[in-house]
Amino acid sequence: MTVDSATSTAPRQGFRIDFHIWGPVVALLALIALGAFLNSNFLSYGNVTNVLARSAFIGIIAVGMTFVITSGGLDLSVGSMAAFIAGVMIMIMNGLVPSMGVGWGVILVGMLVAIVVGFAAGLVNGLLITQARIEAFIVTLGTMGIFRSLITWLANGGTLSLDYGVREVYRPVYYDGLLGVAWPIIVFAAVAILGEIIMRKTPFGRHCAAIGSNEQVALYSAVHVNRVRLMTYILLGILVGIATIMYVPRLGSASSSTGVLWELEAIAAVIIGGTVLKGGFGRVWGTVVGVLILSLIGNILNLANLVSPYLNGAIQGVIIILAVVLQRQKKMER
Amino acid sequence: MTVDSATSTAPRQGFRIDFHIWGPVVALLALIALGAFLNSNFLSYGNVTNVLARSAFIGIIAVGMTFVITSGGLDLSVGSMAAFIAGVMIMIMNGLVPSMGVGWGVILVGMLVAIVVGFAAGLVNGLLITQARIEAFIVTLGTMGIFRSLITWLANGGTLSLDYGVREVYRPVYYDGLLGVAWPIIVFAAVAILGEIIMRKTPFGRHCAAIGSNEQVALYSAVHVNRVRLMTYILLGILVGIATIMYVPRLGSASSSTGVLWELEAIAAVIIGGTVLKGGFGRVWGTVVGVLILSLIGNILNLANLVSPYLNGAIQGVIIILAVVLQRQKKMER
Amino acid sequence: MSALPDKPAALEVKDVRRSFGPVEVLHGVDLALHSGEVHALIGENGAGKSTIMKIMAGYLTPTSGEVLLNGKPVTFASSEEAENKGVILIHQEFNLAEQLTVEENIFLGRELKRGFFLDKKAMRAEAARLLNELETRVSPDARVSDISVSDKQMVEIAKALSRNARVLIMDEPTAVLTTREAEVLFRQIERLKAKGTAILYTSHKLDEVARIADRITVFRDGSRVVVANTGEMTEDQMAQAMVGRELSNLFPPKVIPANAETVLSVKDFSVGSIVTNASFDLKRGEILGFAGLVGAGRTELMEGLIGVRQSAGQVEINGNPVSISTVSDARRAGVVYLTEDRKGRGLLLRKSMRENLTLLALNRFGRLAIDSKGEDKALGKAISEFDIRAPNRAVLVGNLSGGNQQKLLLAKTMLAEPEIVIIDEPTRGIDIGTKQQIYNFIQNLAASGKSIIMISSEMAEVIGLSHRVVVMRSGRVTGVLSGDEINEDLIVRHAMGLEGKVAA
Amino acid sequence: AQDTKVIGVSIPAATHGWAGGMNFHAQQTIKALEERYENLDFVLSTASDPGQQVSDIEDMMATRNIDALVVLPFESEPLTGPVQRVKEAGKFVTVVDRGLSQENIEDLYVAGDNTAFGRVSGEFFKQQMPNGGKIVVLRGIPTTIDNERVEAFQQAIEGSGIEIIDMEHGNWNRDDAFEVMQDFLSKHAEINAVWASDDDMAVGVLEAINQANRQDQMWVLGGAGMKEMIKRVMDGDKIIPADVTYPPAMIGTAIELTALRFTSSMPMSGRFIISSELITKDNAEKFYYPDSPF
Ligand SMILES: Nc1ncnc2c1ncn2[C@@H]1O[C@H](COP(=O)(O)OP(=O)(O)OP(=O)(O)O)[C@@H](O)[C@H]1O
Ligand SMILES: Nc1ncnc2c1ncn2[C@@H]1O[C@H](COP(=O)(O)OP(=O)(O)OP(=O)(O)O)[C@@H](O)[C@H]1O
Ligand SMILES: [Mg+2]
Ligand SMILES: [Mg+2]
Repeated sequence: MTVDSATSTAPRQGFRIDFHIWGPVVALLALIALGAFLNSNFLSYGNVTNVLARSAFIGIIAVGMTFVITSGGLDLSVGSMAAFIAGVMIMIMNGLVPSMGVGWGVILVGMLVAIVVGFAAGLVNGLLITQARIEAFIVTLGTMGIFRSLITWLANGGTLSLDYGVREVYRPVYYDGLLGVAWPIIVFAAVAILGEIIMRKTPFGRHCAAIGSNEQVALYSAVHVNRVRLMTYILLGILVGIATIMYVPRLGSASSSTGVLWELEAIAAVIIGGTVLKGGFGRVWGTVVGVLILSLIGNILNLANLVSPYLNGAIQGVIIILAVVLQRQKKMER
Repeated sequence: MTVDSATSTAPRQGFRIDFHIWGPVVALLALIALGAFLNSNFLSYGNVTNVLARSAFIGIIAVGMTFVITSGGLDLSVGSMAAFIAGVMIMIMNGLVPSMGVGWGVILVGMLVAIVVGFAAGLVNGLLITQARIEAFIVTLGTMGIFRSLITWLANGGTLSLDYGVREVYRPVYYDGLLGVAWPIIVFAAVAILGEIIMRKTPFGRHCAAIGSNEQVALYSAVHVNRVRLMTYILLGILVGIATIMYVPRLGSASSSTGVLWELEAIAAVIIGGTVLKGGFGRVWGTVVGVLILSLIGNILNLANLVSPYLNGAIQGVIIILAVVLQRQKKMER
Repeated sequence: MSALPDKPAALEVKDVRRSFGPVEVLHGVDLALHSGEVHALIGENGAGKSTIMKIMAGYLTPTSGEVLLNGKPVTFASSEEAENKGVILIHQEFNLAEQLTVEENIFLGRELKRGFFLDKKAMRAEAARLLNELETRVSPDARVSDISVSDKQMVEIAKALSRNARVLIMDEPTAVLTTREAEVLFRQIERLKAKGTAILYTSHKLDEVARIADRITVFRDGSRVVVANTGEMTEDQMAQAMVGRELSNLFPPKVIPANAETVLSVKDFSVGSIVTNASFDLKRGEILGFAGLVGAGRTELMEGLIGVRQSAGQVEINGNPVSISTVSDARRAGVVYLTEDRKGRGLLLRKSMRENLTLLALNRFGRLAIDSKGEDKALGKAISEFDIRAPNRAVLVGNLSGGNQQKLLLAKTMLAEPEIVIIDEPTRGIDIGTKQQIYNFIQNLAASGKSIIMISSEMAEVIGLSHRVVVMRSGRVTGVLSGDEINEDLIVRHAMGLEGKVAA
Repeated sequence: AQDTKVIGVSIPAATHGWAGGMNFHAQQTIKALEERYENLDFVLSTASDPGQQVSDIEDMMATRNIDALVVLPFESEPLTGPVQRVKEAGKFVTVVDRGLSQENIEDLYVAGDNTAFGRVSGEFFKQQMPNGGKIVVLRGIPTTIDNERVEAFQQAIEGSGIEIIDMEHGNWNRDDAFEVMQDFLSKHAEINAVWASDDDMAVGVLEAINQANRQDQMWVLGGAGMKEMIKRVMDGDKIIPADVTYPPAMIGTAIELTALRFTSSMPMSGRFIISSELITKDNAEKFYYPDSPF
């Protein structure tokens, strides 16, 4: 697969639309058109806000995942990690209420905890992968089980709920916004823009792509392969923490079913966006488009009336495949 | 990742145990020792039969997955595919009972159906990957949703059950055996041995590794890249069919929860066994060891009383990581 | 020989054009190969040699024009079809699956079978026989990723020989071979020629061409400029036809610095089990050649020095002990290394020239954000300074011609502005015109006070350029030559270990 | 001493709220009983799919020498055979909640009543909306249980003029329910009530309604008796007028009854069906256990 696409990106080939680049965008536009056609409320402020805000969690995580995948890695643990972080955050905030009282103080501590725990979780993944040199798939499959178990255990099998008072103070972080734009959307946009800049404009982004392309070449070119790789996992961990900060005020709870399959969704978004699964090439804006495509599919399925809701998954599957058909790899030039 | 491991297999380096090769075996032996230590019944005929027989489903699938991964592919759809095949098989067998009566005739038709549907499902995956040239991750993520949806729809959200009479006739296929060895074990062993032979002794196996190692080189060396790749998916589909043939008599039913996460388990087994996730190198015997390791972890967790069953997943995760630590990639010899 | 038989050419192309995107790189070329002849194709880097060879062997289709096999027009749908008709190409770039063994690579796509199964015994025996014939000692069971560059080339050759060619096309087969290995190859070529095989062959080593070719075709900028029988052209004339100007004095005059201080001092340096107790000094403004047979451990020594291999020993730079454990430590200490393995360790083939050029020296283009304007400027400078010929700036490096990749690699290394440059095989695959430019460049670099270590398997290069020469054998330094001692005889004697005993 | 009896307990893992509560009660009961009776040992295993549950039961038989099995089948069909084999081996079998697909295998059957759950819910809707109205329904994970509940619900509201204008799976999950409800609210200008059919889903549904500021336009009926919901019923919250029980504690009852078989001379057998009850403001106190995790 890597071979074919190599010959295909010869630029300035004429005025045809380069589907390899614009495929995801075309797919997204098609979905939007479909949604608008199926339901007149689709483009309403309310629905657009809903879709964008709920994309934020996966979106923030997927931006981090883009870096991990670009540098040739993978992280299956993010969904469980989010659940675990949410659990720890809620427990600590609840624990602090008696001493600190209800207010932003507690919430800020909670946010800090989320980021620190995310950092630590990413560090653990990253160290196991770079220092113990275990295949990323296995490490993160393992930590996925571990985080999931820990949250189940912390919640005693049930649900951890945030203290009611704190919740009321914290709620606006999900539901309110600035100038009519909800906070999760703002944060997602900020993360995405920053991610895009880091990927394209900084040595770090360049190094990620170099490592994913050819680790040896990177090594011989004075790239700190292990350090950069470790940093991608830490970055992802921190972003999972940020995603969790936006998630907790939404329902104010965490349980063993929080974040299930987020990892798959995040990875799918990254790849739909055009990042190469085997590493070497990544684009954050593509990931954002991928996330929106996935969210829209769910939204459209809910807005439209299908023969049977049992078939939602099938339609979802078909659309995912179709979305990528557009940017499929060209046949090798001969 | 591939780079490091490449330099490490310099052959005949002395008399040290080469953990890169024997790591999984050592991990398996350690688990067996642990099991025997925890419970005296662990090595009993009954328990050994149970563990081996229940490994058979994932095992048979994982053997096929080894070929797919070795040639640089991936298949996330196998779990859903198994559920779908089981559903179709049961519906057809139930449908035939009125006309054909209860007996081996119906069951043989059912088996044939399983293999044909498996073949077709693999063909669909393979064609989308090789002909439409869509990333394997996306294709099989899509078909995973599609198969899962279809079984849910076929079962009307509930469970499809095999006709009671047929079930009674069919049951021995899982529960009986030959000379005290249960049929699933025999079939698994046969598939594994055949797989190992195909991987090591036939051009097909070699071509898989070549394609996974460098597609262009394979193409230039007159390897029919697309055909071989397509065949790996078809082979996997057929093996999923065979696994389903062994699975249906065990539970006699299929539902939307059948085969959930089998794909992850199969892929994990393949990688624990030492096959390289990015392709180029695969070993079937390693996969068998990987499958046994995963089954044993579950079995051992049932042997002992843990602090909390909520922590099962954590222990599982730790053991999976530990099992692979042994064969971790050496640092480049410098 | 020059009286060509009436028999149609074994393989011929007529008026072939080929474009990549909007750029045409072959402008209607003709070329005929006859059975039993060795035909050399020469030309500058990027002249289109590899492209025409790929077209002849079915790897690329011509945009227009025809290919004739034994006088009959053919269109090869794939390289496999060409191969089935006896047309085999040995690629300029390695075409081996790294994770597979030597034997697996040799027989890839053509496995010998017994019934359904692989006949491993027969394949191993045959592989061993082929390698033996090529006097290559690598084991058929070795993984390709573990063997040296020149061994890989021999494996490629063995792979081609196993295919029973009627037309054998070789794209710079000797670029990574030493003289001795090249001799082995030439003997094989003679043998095949006697059997009636038609051989097309490129090389930038013109002495080789003069020696073994029967006829010569010269390409310039995608067109054929000369066809001649070998006797009709001198090496100088060949060079002139290629480059379009006269080439005098390949090597610039040596300017040996007097009483320069030592900038690098290496003592008792060992790398793994490959290099043992190597010691040498490098002076400011000096070009220090490293000679030795393949496998002498020169590459490993340098890789140890720059921290990509584990090493032990003392290294002093400007009199201060340094400890270098990563490439960026080395860069910070002013030492950079240009690898001999362009494809595996040098360049990202699927990235553009710009990203490749600045990767090593990225810290010079802004810590926080990359200054892409600066990068573009640097690329412009590199393109003109190193005469890199690319269809456009955005081309993927993997699509550059081999020689131009090498130039880019050189530019990349120099961009780090090192005080000490270690160059491993600097002119591998580079045309004679550019070689001269590179030699001048190296000489100027030294003259400006930088210090250079040059590993080369081309004796002429070592002799013509080096101020002093370190000779290695089996991981040990066997001699350091200077002045008049720098001659082929002494170097070879040290490299073979004949002189070492005396010196010790 | 007396010889020790081993009771195996096999239940689905805590993958959603109700199952979590059930896991909690199972562990609590086991802890209490182990303290109370020296000669009783328990083996608890939780499964994440039917296949694993069968494996767990096989393991209990092969390696733990259980004398009795308490099983809450993940699904009825696949567990029927394996549980039957346990019975045939002469063990005491208690089946909880989900009946096996063949009768008379188990010695003891303790269960909720999914049909009643749907019916009670439906009847409440009928009573609340005598003149009919438009409702949306959130369904659970596609399973037989969910089918039984929804069918009973639909039967109960038949002919009442209540129209189900939309129905979608929220998978007994708060997040999924939240998103589905958000979309229902975008799609339908008029919704008079929501059958969330589960208290976890009700949590998500309520958030979505709050966000859309349509609290005054509809009310929500959950189910299963989560303490937070019961509290709101008790407090007379308009939007949560009632709840319907489906107590996860039934597993505890089942384990205790099974234990009695070995600790007393009582002949234990029979069927205990714990019907679903409607919780309203009037009787909510009775169902409120603030210490339970669910
Ligand atoms: N796939 C491709 N896409 C775009 N340009 C290409 C491609 N392959 C070759 N070219 C261009 O065609 C020209 C001729 O390249 P070719 O490899 O034939 O040169 P060459 O004569 O073999 O040079 P060298 O001596 O350096 O190997 C070069 O400018 C090269 O960049
Ligand atoms: N990755 C590796 N693993 C094991 N052995 C290696 C590896 N790379 C090189 N070697 C061995 O180390 C020795 C020296 O290698 P190398 O051929 O690079 O030496 P050199 O003097 O640089 O020769 P050259 O002229 O080919 O550059 C050889 O015996 C070679 O086979
Ligand atoms: Mg070339
Ligand atoms: Mg070398």
